[in-house]
Amino acid sequence: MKRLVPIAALLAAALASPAAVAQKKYDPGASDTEIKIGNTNPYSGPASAYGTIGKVIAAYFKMLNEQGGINGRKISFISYDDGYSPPKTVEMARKLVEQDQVLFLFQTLGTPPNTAIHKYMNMKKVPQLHVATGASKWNDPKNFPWTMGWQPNYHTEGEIYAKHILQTKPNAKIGVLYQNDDYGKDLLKGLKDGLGAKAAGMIVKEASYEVSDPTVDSQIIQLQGSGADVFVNITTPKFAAQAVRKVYDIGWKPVHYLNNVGSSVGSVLVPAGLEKAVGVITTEYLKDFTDSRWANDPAVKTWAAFMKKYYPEGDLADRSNMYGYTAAKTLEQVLRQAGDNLTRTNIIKQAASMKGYRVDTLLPGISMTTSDDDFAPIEAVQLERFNGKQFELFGEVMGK
Amino acid sequence: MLLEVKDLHASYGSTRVLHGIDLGMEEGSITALLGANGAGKTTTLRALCAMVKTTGTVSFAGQRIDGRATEDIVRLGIAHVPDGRGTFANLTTEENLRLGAYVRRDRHAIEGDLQRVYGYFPRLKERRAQQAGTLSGGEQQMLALSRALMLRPRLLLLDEPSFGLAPMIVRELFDILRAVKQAERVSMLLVEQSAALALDFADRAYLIETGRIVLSGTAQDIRRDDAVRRSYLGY
Amino acid sequence: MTKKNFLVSIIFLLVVCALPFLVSDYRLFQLTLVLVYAIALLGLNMLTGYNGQISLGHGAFYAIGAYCAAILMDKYGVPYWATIPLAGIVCLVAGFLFGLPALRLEGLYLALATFALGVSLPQLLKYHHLEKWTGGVQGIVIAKPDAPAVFAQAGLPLSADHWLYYFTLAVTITMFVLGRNLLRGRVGRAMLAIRDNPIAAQAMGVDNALYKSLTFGVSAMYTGVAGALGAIAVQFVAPDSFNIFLSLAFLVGIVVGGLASIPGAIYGALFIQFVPNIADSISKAAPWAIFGVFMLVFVYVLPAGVAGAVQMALSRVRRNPRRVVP
Amino acid sequence: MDAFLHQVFAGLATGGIYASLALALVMIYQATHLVNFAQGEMAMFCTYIAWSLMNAGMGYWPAFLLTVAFGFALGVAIERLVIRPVRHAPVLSTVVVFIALLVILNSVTGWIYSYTIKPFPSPFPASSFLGNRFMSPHELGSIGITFIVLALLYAFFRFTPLGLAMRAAAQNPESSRLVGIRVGWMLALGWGLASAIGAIAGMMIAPIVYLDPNMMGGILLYAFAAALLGGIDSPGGAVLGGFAMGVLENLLGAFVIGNELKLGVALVLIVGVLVVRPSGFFGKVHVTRV
Repeated sequence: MKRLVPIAALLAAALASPAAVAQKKYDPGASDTEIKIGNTNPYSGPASAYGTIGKVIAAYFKMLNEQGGINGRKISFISYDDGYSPPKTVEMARKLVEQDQVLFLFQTLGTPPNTAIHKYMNMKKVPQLHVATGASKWNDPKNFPWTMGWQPNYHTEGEIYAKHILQTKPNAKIGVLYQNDDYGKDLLKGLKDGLGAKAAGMIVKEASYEVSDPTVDSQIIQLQGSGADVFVNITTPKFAAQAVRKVYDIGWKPVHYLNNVGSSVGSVLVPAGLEKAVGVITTEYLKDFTDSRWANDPAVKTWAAFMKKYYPEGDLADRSNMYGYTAAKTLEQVLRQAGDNLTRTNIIKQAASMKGYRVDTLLPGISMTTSDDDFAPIEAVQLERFNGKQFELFGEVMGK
Repeated sequence: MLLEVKDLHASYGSTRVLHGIDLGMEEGSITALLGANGAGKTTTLRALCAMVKTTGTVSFAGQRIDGRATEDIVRLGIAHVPDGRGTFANLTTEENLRLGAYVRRDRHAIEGDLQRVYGYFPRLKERRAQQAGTLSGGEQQMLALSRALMLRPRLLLLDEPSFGLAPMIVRELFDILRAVKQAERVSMLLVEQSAALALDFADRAYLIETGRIVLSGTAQDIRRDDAVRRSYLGY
Repeated sequence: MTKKNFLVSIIFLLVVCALPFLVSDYRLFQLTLVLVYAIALLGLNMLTGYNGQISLGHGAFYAIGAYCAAILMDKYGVPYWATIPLAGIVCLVAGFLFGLPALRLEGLYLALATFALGVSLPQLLKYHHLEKWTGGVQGIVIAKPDAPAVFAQAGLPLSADHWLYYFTLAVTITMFVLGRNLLRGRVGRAMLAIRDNPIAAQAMGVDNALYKSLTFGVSAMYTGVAGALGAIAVQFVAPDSFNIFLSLAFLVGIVVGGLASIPGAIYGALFIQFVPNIADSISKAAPWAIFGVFMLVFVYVLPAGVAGAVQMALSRVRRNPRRVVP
Repeated sequence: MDAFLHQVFAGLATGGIYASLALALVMIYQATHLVNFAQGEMAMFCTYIAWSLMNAGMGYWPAFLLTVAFGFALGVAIERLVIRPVRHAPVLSTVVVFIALLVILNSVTGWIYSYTIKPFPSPFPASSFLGNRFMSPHELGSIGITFIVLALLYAFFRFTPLGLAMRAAAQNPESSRLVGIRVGWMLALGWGLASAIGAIAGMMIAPIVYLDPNMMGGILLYAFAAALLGGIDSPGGAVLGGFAMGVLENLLGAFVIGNELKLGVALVLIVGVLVVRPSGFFGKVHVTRV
């Protein structure tokens, strides 16, 4: 009897697919001609570097609308600036939900801003879809059924580095440099959980830095001084480039794990000096435009063409633009799956029934899978090593 | 006629202080401007240097100067020793003096003038590297006068040099002013409260009351005038 | 308070009380934030406008107040209304203690000391030894209070937003009335005297040191109370909510609103709450730049701040040109 | 011991960064008696101009000189167009104008040049005699340039009549007019020089921290502290203050209280120093007769 249940589930899923639902059902924010989608993004303030994500998503929907929208409905993407300040995020989210009456929020950016509206969105039963943050707490369907993450979370990334260190260098002495905020500490916690009981013994030195520090040179020297022979580098692009350069300049030769956020070839390794980054290991799930390996990859070419046409002032070397584009394509799939049943419950249901869906800008072998108790679309990443010119994949896809 | 003032009005914001005064000075003359407190003596000097809003005409050595900025008027050779002495407190005494010669083209002559001024006021030489703010009232008055002399002015405007000084210091100051009068061939417009002091120094005088010139003439005529004697000379 | 003034403030009060039923909940939330900022700006105005001590770090006291409320509610289950006075007292003490060393600092040096406080406090909140209380980088999520049952029985069901608005309104009114009496009375005159001529004030028997540190304490108390109210309204506190730009926004608020003026705090609060939204609606390219341009325009057009302009307009209307507070 | 030396030299390197910007802050203070919050963003903006010139093919030194000239012009323009209109308003209005300038320059630069970091060339050859194990040639070279600028500045204020006039104009505008100084233009000159020094500082800092719109954000605070620590009206004091800040911050971070509280403790020390010596170590104590 046990074998039958999964087949039944499969049949039900098939039935629930678009073809079966004939009549149109709408929630506020959806109509025959329009789907209203809300977003908050830091266009101003200290995190305005990430403002480009909101802009590239808006450009993608502009293209989508020119191509006839989704099932004949135009996307109206309403995005507000919250300056990465939680009180302003709450205000803007309430304006989107209560005044603009959007169908759902999409790619709201930053862990503190999203935490501020976490309870509110679930109380209002409005989906907080594919939040643009890597914290691990967004994958909690039991308590927060209306909130869903998207990118691989920092905690998993930390675990993967720990797993690889244990496999390759079991008695390593690890030095960690991390940014003193939720992103930095989440990844560090993942590393420690991955190392398990051996964490205390293996990690010889942890050095944190503030975004307002001019350089991380002092921290790098402290880590070298601690005798570490493995360096886990949890930094954002500017500090990643400084760290890669300083490690090379002071003649320290650890096994260098550089986190995904700061591992773009064009905007981190080039400024640091490619020869100084040889041997750096990172995890990746997106194709990096600035990595020559993807030079003539069709998906990357279409992305570049899209950027030139719809978002010309966007910087092709900025990873955020590939990130936003891929997230927008994911949402397009969810909306197509929802068809004419544009209720908020159905949107979440469709988002939570991804079966190995692939966007072509994801690395080969990486796909999105979600279910009723797994609200983390992308959980697999690929380990890569930099050979002085480009990253080379090695080992198999890690994670779910 | 070195200085000619016709129908000069001046006001601070909306309150009018000078109500159309007329004034004239020949080259080389020493003229005193007498009057009680608040009569408009200081305002007159400030009006000449465009430090206050004015209407009416002021001409110096034949040129109209009433529309010009203070800095340009100074360049014509008019030096002003302001009330309160205008000392640059945080600069040294010598720096104050060098500023006096800021606009002069003949840079080489400045060193010579510096020594000449130290000649008049040896005390300033002792204090040359000291912060001007720490000088005594008398010393700051000497500094203000010396700074004005560093410009080698054609007309020297003196605003109550005796203000706040002990009588002995005032006598010393006026003796030096007499020496300057001979040596420098400079005309002076002296604003003073103590009429006696001013009248025996100047050769001509004007009396101003509530913003109007009420009396003018040679120093002797003014001293003999009964009204002046009673209200300003006190005998 | 002339009879006419009294009438005007009564009408103003009625309008303000009726608001919840005229506007949407979202707009009400914005107005609640305006009230919160108004209290903080009144506090800063006391210190900088009335007493002349420039503070570039008042966001720190706002944060201390917010964290007091959040920790008391989250860890010790203190009812929300009780956290307001407690936060006020904590900040009064914090302000007074910070005021003491500040006594020896004038103008720029005090500005730097407070700027340093404003910059280093968020880092302190993330310190791992304090994580047990402050929740470290994750911050603290707190519940929004519901309207007390008595209203529901009285047949007047108030939503949480309505109740929060009225609660904040009540606190704001008490703080403003207290402030007005303080500033209009002897203490206010002493503060102004210290600002305009500290040496003369001292010569006339004003104990500068005591007044200056007391002003610092009271100003911090006001800002702390505002922080507590803000935390309850937003239901979340995190180090990122209190960065240095919050302190700079407060300074912009009192200057644009009008220095040394009580209504100025309200105008300033409206400015820092709504102008960024307007800037955002104008363009996504560089909304911060537009906010900057708004700041420049307000400072040029209204050198004495909005309150100064209103006072000038009123006095011209009443034809008795009252002294415009600088 | 080696680690200690490393930290001290790294501290001198970052200290050099603070010192160069602190010099610009002191310069603007001497001309205007105000500390300009937007000084960092002005320096950053000028550095982007240099980057654009070099991107368009211009050599390093021509671009360097052109940028310094641009910086001077920018400073004069800001004084004439933005600062003069508020010269009669209360002092805090000017502080708000500075904040507005900071926000505008940061946001506009981010919009034009995007936020991805850009490498910035260094005038010093990579492996010259200057470099040693502890400091890169550029770090040593930029400290050298900072001292050259300091010397020029010292000479300018000490020996040129223009420098003396500028100090006089800032202190006593009315008396300055009475000796013929065009006070308005002195302010513009002060802003121009400060902005030019800022541009030099920017071009020295960018190769170390990489060029991005938020490059100067954190540095401004330390430069502000360095200037006041050394004495806000003494260029030499500001430079020494900068180095003290850099070394102090590193040693505290590495050996005493760890990196988490480095910022807070460094600043508490500053306030402590100021409480003891309100006008900084080398600042002239101003005696005013009441």
